[in-house]
Amino acid sequence: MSIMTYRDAIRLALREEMAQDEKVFIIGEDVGAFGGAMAVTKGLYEKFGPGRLIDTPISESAIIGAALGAALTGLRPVAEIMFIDFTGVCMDQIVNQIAKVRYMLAGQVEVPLVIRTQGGAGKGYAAQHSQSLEAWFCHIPGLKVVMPATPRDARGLLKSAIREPNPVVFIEHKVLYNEKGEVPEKEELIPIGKADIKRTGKDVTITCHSRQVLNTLSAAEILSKEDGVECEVVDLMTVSPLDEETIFNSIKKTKRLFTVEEGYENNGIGAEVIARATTKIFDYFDAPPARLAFSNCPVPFSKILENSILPDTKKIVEGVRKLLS
Amino acid sequence: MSIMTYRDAIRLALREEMAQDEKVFIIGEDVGAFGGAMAVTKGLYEKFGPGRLIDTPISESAIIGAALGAALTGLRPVAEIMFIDFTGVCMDQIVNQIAKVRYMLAGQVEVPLVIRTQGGAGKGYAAQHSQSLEAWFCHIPGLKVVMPATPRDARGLLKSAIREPNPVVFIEHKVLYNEKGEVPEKEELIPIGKADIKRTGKDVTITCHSRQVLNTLSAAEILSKEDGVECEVVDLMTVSPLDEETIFNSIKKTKRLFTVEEGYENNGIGAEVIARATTKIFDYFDAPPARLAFSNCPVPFSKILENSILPDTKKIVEGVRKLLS
Amino acid sequence: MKKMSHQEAAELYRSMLRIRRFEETCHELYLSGKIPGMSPHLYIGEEAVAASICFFLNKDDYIISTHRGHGHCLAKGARMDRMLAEIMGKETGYCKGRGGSMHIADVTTGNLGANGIVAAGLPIAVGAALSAIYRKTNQIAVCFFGDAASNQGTFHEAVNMAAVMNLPVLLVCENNHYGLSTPIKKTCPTCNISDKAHGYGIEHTTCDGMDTEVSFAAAGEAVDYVRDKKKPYLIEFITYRFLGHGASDNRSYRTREEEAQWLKKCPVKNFRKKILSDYKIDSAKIESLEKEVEEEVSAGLKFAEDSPYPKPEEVMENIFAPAAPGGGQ
Amino acid sequence: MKKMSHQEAAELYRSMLRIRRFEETCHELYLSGKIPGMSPHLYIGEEAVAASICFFLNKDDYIISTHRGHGHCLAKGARMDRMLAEIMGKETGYCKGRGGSMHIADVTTGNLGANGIVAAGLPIAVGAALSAIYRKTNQIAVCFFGDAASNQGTFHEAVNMAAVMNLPVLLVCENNHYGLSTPIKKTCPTCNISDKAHGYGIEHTTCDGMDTEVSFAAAGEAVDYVRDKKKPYLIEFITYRFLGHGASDNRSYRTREEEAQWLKKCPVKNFRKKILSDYKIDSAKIESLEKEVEEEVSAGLKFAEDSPYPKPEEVMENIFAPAAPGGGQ
Ligand SMILES: Cc1ncc(C[n+]2csc(CCOP(=O)(O)OP(=O)(O)O)c2C)c(N)n1
Ligand SMILES: Cc1ncc(C[n+]2csc(CCOP(=O)(O)OP(=O)(O)O)c2C)c(N)n1
Ligand SMILES: [Mg+2]
Ligand SMILES: [Mg+2]
Repeated sequence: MSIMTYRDAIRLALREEMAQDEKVFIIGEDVGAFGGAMAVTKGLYEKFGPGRLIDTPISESAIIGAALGAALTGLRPVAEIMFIDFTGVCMDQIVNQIAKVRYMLAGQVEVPLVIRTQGGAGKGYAAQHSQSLEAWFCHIPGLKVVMPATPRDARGLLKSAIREPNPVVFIEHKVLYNEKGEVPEKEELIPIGKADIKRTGKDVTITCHSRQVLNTLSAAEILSKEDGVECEVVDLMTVSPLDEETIFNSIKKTKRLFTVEEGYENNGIGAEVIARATTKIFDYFDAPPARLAFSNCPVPFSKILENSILPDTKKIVEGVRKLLS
Repeated sequence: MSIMTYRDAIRLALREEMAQDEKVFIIGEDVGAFGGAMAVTKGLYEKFGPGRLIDTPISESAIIGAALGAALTGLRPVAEIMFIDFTGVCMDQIVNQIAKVRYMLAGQVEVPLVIRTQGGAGKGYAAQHSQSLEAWFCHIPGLKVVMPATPRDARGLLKSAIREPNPVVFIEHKVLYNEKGEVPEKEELIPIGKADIKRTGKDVTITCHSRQVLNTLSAAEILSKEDGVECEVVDLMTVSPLDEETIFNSIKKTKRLFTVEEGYENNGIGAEVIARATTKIFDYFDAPPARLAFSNCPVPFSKILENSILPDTKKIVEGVRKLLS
Repeated sequence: MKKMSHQEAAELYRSMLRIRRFEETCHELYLSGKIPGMSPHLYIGEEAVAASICFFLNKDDYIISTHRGHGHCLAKGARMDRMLAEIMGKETGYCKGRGGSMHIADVTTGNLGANGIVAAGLPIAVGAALSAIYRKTNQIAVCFFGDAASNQGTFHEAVNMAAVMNLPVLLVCENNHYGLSTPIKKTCPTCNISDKAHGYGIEHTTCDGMDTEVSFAAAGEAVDYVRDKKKPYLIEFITYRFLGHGASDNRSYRTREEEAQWLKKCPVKNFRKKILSDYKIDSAKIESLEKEVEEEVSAGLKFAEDSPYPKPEEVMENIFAPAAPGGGQ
Repeated sequence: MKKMSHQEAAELYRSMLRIRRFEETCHELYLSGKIPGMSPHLYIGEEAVAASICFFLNKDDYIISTHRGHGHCLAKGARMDRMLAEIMGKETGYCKGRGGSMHIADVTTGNLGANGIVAAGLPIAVGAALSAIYRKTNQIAVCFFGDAASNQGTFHEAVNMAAVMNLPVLLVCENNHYGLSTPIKKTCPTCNISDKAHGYGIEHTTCDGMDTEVSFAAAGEAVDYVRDKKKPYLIEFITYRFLGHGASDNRSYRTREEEAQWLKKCPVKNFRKKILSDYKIDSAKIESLEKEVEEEVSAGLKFAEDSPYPKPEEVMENIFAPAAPGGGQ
């Protein structure tokens, strides 16, 4: 094991996959010598050169479309969209082209393509640079949506994403880049489509993903110490397709469900998890499910406002207490 | 009352509002002399002229952006996007600009703007012309999303939408345009944000919207006749913000919830309705909620395939029977 | 100017005739209710474009097509029978009935897909061209698009990217003067799509798409340029769609006189005359070629009509490719 | 060429200096941790552009700004105090702390908003221009955008629409040679943004944005053209941002020598010299003007620092306007 940041772990996955498969390349804005707006690709240009780190104009539709064209013709592009908020300018390419082309052509093609982007609030970046739009992509058949919380998961999941024969929207979290954690020395592939139980517990199941996994783990610690409540923390890791089995097994055990996410509440990940669980394993529930999400409000700039509606450890603790009361 | 088609009722609303407020104008592709790809604006050009029916290039981002610029400066644009599927090329303008500008400017501006578009499957239009993407817009704070099922509702809701000081995504259904129904002679405004109980019943609440209201009503008829089951059909009409009060009151009475929609199942309207109801009025439920939606699959071209995964009367009847069994 | 041999002229005529007869067949099928869904967008009148361009392409060159895509698909080498089956929603179609007219493609002949979203194919073609460079092949990518598609932002981004990256992509604008009902003069300030190439600093030309010899020569030069120089090139064909945008379009936005003028320029009829006169191909040869095309149509029709519909229980197949450890491609 | 009066020269200098001093203040505030969130994108080096353009605008003319928007906001007439309060996330800011640097705007002086999405403002400006025509006013709309923004599809759609509809919109390109780290030569084939105007058939010019007199004259002509002809016009200013894209940008993508060359062209310093020499404004007058600006800065700072933060319980306000029967606007 070595200790490294989330950023470094992502870079490690990119470096490993680029080294082992020359069909893998990176395309996006400022990803080359500059190393990316989030400094994720830093150093890769020196190693792999401009042919495999392709700087583009500010043309997100062309970036995504070009990645699709390359994927259809034998390559394995990793396209970077600087902020998930910017997918608004290239949604058509993602959802009407990439997500559907294999189906529309009845399997004549494969689309091995990763869109790396980052989302999340908490840094005072205001309404157009702080969103968590994963629910949009989960709504669309044909896309897999992966959101790691730890350096180890980020590296293992990104490697799997790059090897997938299907399009993966890989969403990083801007607040996590400097978070450190253990990453195995040897190669590790973490499967897409599987959730990970980050803490076991018998009293309540908490589903979460990305940065909120960290908050949930802190909350679980507090609840254990202060309330004697044992939370089972299910890190969804892949938010689409959901790992129903792991989620359901946990709920069957704890009989309670609390969902946490950083996206807007309406039609979010929590809504889907709750709908699946209540429609399919209703009888296991001993209490109403509850959810915590970003309020249905654009992300305000001022920190005091942003924090007031952003899920955090305290709000999770309170929410779980209320659920259990 | 006069009998008219859904198409004519929408046109009536446009004509009435354009006549009573000269700030109202229409902008979009082929909306002028041609009368729109769905023939909705037919005849308006002759009455109001090219200044108020503005034909544009195939530039959806510019259409929506221009509508926003006009709304910010005192006009009340009604922008037409030919198919809801095409919002992929102008999502940024809708969700990052229109939906957020009032909030970002802390109320310095109002955005009285309607985006008229149409969605829905059932006509063999395949994967890029058959989607029901309302959930995308419901996910974004700052937008109201309205989806009428009948000519009367279409006219009354569109009139309210045009008078709203806020952006409204008004989604018509391509299969409904030729459906006929009664429309009052005199002006009627139907409030945005209110659901409508289209049939009362005591055994199960069915929430639905747009074309699926018609299928649900047929199913309710069959269930009443053949099973003696009385469904309460709640036409959501406004899918965001949801009319929780009406939905919850119905569930409190029937103790059962079945949701129907034509959008993809994941993170759809049903997910949100179920999540709200189970988190907030769990104890009223006598049976697990159930949902029926378009499967998580791109819309296939061949009718036999499309029909196999498109909600219809038969599937609603079966679903409700299963829920009640 | 690139000259045609007799052999080439006959081949080109066959390619154009195949498109014409295929489209006429679709039109009849649609009117008689045998094609479900949206009216197919027919290519009648524009045959010289696809036929000329594809004439110069290798099998492994890529094309990206549009909502008006039957002509491109055929010219690049697809079979009529499987295309008709697709358009009728049958399991034997190229897309097993999942795609239909608007998403028809035979990937084995290098067609990466038609598209229901105007201009969406352009960046995909740019990516295929990038891929050719990356993989060090000699392939080029061709993207067909309409005059009105050039007003979409995606067009701009794609052409600009191709230009700055020096990618071997041939941008083929089918300027038929209309985007649905809207005449080009209402949407393009200069009415000349290739003017737009100027800002990207790429080579471009505009040619008469109704004159088959002119189209052929221009297409040949364009393809050579892209392959040799490994640079983008924009070629605009001035053409006309003889029918409506779709079958229900009554063409209220243009006059019958205007149409009559263009019908006189029918590329199929005129080129037939030409090959009889200038290329001295004897009429027996032409007639036998025409008979072959007729036979292809009727065999295709029979194949499509006899084919089964897809099985509903297989509807969810091919959303995702099965993941193979180590990657699937 | 439009000539400046002494009075105008002094006014223009004040406008530029206000921007310079405001931005320097922001830079310090950010480095000392007093501005939360993303580093503001500063306008230092580009002052002549906003100052020249806005000089010729009426209060009721519209501007649409960018992520690098402080200069536009100030030049159009906003107050420093409320701007600083906004950037510090205070309730007294123009956007009550909801917007911050990237969404700053004072609507009362005609600023319809900065924007965090590159090129997103262009169609909005087109709509404001359309509205002016619709309402039969004499207003024009001005859209500022960067060199790199011209690679975004939205730019293309907006300019084309303005051109075909003949709308009074002035497209002001701030060509500072970079989009974040990427030099214009990697993203724009001709390196000249105004070349792109050609395809839209609109008038355009490129001018030296570091030379204040040149900028002033070009801006005046451009504004007059748009107002008189009711047509779009693209004006490109060749300029340079003296600092990084944001504060954390170490400018590894350009040399210190390149920067030194441009620093010599500092519009504020050079124009100060010019008004002393050519316009014979006496130095006492300039110094008093400079003192006024300093006072505006310090008063603004004090105002902003003393202002309260927003109240969390009001966070959900202003998502929607309250609906009034009969419509609200
Ligand atoms: C983004 C988008 N906007 C609108 C449409 C609807 N539409 C389909 S074809 C068409 C006209 C296209 O015109 P052109 O590009 O000139 O091609 P043509 O039909 O003339 O061959 C329109 C408006 C669409 N499919 N996609
Ligand atoms: C659609 C979109 N893509 C990318 C970004 C990230 N971004 C913000 S500013 C910028 C550079 C813009 O360059 P330019 O338009 O030349 O303006 P400048 O910063 O030089 O003033 C980039 C890439 C964004 N905000 N929006
Ligand atoms: Mg056309
Ligand atoms: Mg720049």
